[in-house]
Amino acid sequence: MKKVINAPENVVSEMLSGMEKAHGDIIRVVAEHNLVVRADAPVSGKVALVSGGGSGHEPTHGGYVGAGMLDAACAGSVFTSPTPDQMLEATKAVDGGAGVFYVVKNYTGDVLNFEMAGELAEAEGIQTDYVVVNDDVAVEDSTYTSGRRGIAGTIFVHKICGAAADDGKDLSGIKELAERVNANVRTMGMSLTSCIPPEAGEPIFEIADDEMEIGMGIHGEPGIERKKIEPANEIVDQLLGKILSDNVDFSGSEVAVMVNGLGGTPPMELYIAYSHVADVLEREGITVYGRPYVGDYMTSLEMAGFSVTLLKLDEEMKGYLTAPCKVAAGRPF
Amino acid sequence: MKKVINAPENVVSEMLSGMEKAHGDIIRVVAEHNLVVRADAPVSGKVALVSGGGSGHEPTHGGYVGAGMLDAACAGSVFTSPTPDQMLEATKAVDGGAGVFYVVKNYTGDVLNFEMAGELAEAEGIQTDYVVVNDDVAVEDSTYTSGRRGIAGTIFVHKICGAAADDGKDLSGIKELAERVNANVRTMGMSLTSCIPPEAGEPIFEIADDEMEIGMGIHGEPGIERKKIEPANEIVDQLLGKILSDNVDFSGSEVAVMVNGLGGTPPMELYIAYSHVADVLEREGITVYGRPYVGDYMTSLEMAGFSVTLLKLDEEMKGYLTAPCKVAAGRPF
Amino acid sequence: MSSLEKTLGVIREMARTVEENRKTLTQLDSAIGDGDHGTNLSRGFKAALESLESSSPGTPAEALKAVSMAMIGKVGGASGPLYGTAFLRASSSLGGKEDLSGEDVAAAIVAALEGVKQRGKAELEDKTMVDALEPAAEAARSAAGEGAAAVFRAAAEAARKGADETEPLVARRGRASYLGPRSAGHVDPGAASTALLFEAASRALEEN
Amino acid sequence: MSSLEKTLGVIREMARTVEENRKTLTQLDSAIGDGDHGTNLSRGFKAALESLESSSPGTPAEALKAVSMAMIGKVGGASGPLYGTAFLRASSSLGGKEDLSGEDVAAAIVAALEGVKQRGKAELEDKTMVDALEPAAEAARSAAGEGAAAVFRAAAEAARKGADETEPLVARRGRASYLGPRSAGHVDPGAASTALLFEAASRALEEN
Ligand SMILES: Nc1ncnc2c1ncn2[C@@H]1O[C@H](COP(=O)(O)OP(=O)(O)O)[C@@H](O)[C@H]1O
Ligand SMILES: Nc1ncnc2c1ncn2[C@@H]1O[C@H](COP(=O)(O)OP(=O)(O)O)[C@@H](O)[C@H]1O
Ligand SMILES: [Mg+2]
Ligand SMILES: [Mg+2]
Ligand SMILES: [Mg+2]
Ligand SMILES: [Mg+2]
Repeated sequence: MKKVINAPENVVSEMLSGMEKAHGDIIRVVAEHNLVVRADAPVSGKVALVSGGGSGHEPTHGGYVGAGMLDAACAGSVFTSPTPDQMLEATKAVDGGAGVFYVVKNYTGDVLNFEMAGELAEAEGIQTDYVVVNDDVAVEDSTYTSGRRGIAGTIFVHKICGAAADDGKDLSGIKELAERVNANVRTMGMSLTSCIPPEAGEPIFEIADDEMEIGMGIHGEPGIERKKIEPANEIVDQLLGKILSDNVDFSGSEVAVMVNGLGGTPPMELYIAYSHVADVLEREGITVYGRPYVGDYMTSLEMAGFSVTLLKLDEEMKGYLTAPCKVAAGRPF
Repeated sequence: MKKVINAPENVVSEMLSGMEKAHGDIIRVVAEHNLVVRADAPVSGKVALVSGGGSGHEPTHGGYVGAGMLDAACAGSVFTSPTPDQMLEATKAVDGGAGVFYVVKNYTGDVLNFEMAGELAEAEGIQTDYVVVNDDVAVEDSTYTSGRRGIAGTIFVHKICGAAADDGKDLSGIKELAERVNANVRTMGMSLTSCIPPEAGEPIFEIADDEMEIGMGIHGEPGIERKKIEPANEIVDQLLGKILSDNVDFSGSEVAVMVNGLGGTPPMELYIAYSHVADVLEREGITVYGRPYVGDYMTSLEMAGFSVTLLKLDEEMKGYLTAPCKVAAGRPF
Repeated sequence: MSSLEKTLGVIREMARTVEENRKTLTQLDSAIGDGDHGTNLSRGFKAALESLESSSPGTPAEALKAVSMAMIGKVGGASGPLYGTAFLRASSSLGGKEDLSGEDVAAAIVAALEGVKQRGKAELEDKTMVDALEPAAEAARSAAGEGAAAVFRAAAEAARKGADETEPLVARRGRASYLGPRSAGHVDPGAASTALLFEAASRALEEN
Repeated sequence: MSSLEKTLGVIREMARTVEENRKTLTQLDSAIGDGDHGTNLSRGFKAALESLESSSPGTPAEALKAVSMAMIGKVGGASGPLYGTAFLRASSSLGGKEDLSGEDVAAAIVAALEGVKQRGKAELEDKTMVDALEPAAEAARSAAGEGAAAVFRAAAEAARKGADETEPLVARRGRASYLGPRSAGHVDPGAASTALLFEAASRALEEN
């Protein structure tokens, strides 16, 4: 294992410390609970948005905390959901009296821990609600299973609901909007390599030099299919094919698009993939709204690979998607 | 070699095509010459900034084209300087009558090609000038050699001179400012892994699983020293030690700071490194001005590693550094 | 030896066993999950031991409550709230009792099972810890009349068998469910850790 | 066979040789540079052949000019402008001549050397292509009276020796100079390619 770290057990706290030193104008860090909190929290009268999940997906979620997006992010250990205690502390730190809304990715761990946190918060008199994001079309949906994973599409929930909360929408309005975004967002990913969680010290899986995993998650969970690596355009065709044949009718609509790098894939390759994504969408009569998101938005440490996300937009979503915000994941320019 | 590409020989043109489709509001691409040009070029009466270099360093340089930064970027083959023809075409595409300024990184190839381009442009009646950026303190400086490399500090030249050109500074003023930035910026890098240029198909060098290269360039050129990997803080101490003991006196000054990832290093590790950079600077009485640049700004494909850059600022530089700009390397938020 | 001392002995043996099997559990989780189950439980049991040091519980229920809080507060993931709920329900079922009968122990295990099923909504053959815990609870109930040691012995045997039998199953709950048919052919890490914990408990009581 | 045909034969053999040695040159460049020298020259010579196809040059100088333009226009890197300048100066030195003597060829090689040194500012023992080209030019001058084939034969031998002798040197120009002392112990890729090009030229003339 080769990493720029000091000690595997300290990666999360040292990373948060670095984020706080770099972005003190946007966020503050609550070190005892591994929380990233909006610098000016709590914002009185505003619904507060809290997300969180395992670490190792940076800039998700701490990078999305700030005016116009999240009020707090709870950082778990690498690839491990944070705990209800953390979530409760985050809830208390950001509650501005209008309730707290949790953006939860659909993993058993995340869901169970946020549920417990919600129970604890309600016991302390703070109103909470939540959405469980499950945008990953790689996994078949079924009520008899844990359902689909939440992956990169979650960023759109952060952005749109964050802007809506800033705009004064109340808790039930945020919930309705979040469910609507979730119902209209679909993602699918693939990977070329595994990654090494610092504490494990070894790759999560082995993969041959000419193989890829299709339908990859973001924690090194195996995908749904392993096969020989193919040209970028064919990979994109498969990911988009699965997204477009799912139960959201994208045809003729305006969409937000994300080509998300998993950490180890250079921008060159993401743009090569985006080039074909744009061609397929044009052929299908689907219009890309605004600026596409091409870059590393939700990563798996140093894993090579990418995902494609489409969000079918309505007028309200468009306004919130393009509203200004100020978060650490943005660039100084 | 595992990459999300279609064919090694097409990576540059397909990448540029993807960039154009994604960022048509900011840039246009001249496909015949692999140029990225500001969408509204030429801007009449403004000094135009042109940079360029081998591809594989994205978002450098095409990602920095746009209002307030570069007017054009010439994309060479991977890790190979572009040619005088390309540079001449870029020069003609962006010349707004006030002259064209080349930001050149100090590599024999880049310097020779830009020199030839300048001669060709002058022959066509376009006034040109240039700066050769050489911020890499890993390499000893000497007039009997090719001198120091230009690496991540170049981004600060783009940003500051880009804003100055927008502000109406003339060609000789830009030249003076560029030389001043270059004289006050110092960088040093390290790497943990090699990278694979698509056409070569193999790693540029082999490196053991417990080794690192100190003083790494951005093209897979070996660094100045190979040794056993060390904790992040010790690595930062070495890079900063070399920077601070060089001939720019940073003590008591305000600096712009960049912790630049080489492509394969996750944000987590960059923030762990930044955390210690901030501590060392504080101890040395050096103040970080504005927002530090922590992320992938000048990469080497998928190489793991990072560099640290310090720029000693004066009042004029500060104003231009924080002036607004709109480039593809920015985020939609 | 008091029931409190025995309970503490059981917890310590569980912690030791988790540490010893950390890598194995993580490897099982790498095959069909995200490779952290061993690390997760190890973090939880370390915190549990620390908490027991500093809090000096007065009853078996208090000791189990401390473990539960450590699991909920320090583990995260799916297994944190699930094992946390298991220990919490076991603790509640014991109430203020100081001397535990075989019946008490069996009832605590049954309560743990109910808590896990309620939280996680998994059923038998979903390829989760329930596949070890449910047979363990049944065996515990059958052996309830033979004393605590016999209850844990029976539970451990049943849990191990249940864990082994997860191997051919296709997961329907938890992270492994995302693999679909590819999850078959591997033992579920949570079922494996449940078996290890019962074996540890049984060992701790035999030794006394 | 006319001098033009011979020149075209030389260029084609150079292109073939570069293709054959692409990997080797790239590997030399990987050791002390950025691993693209073989790819760079291959791209240049392919473009040169295409340009010669489409332009049908009337004199040796025109053929060399086409090679020069391909190098400058398609190679990039350090070697593009340097080899481009070399071929350009060689072309200029020949002017409109149709029949080339040994003296003409030697003068062209000397002109190429001067162009490279002027552009790149490298001196002997800086560990660059100059270390092959300068001895080649001297040998060419000495053999000028013996005809073109002899000139290239002498140049090739001297270039190969010069290239081999770059191995122990510490680079002072080009990308390898960033390595400092670590650049010693490897042959310079540009010197190696210069030797290969002269050997190709010599071979092309012997064969006729
Ligand atoms: N819904 C559920 N009900 C019961 N057990 C579950 C459920 N979901 C997951 N598990 C158990 O949790 C184990 C995984 O735990 P762990 O790896 O620590 O958490 P995570 O999956 O969040 O990384 C699985 O092997 C399974 O036994
Ligand atoms: N200043 C110089 N003068 C002469 N030759 C040089 C000079 N700089 C570099 N070279 C030659 O160029 C070769 C490298 O060419 P190439 O790999 O194609 O370009 P780059 O170094 O830009 O990648 C070196 O091996 C060396 O022989
Ligand atoms: Mg986990
Ligand atoms: Mg090169
Ligand atoms: Mg797990
Ligand atoms: Mg090279």
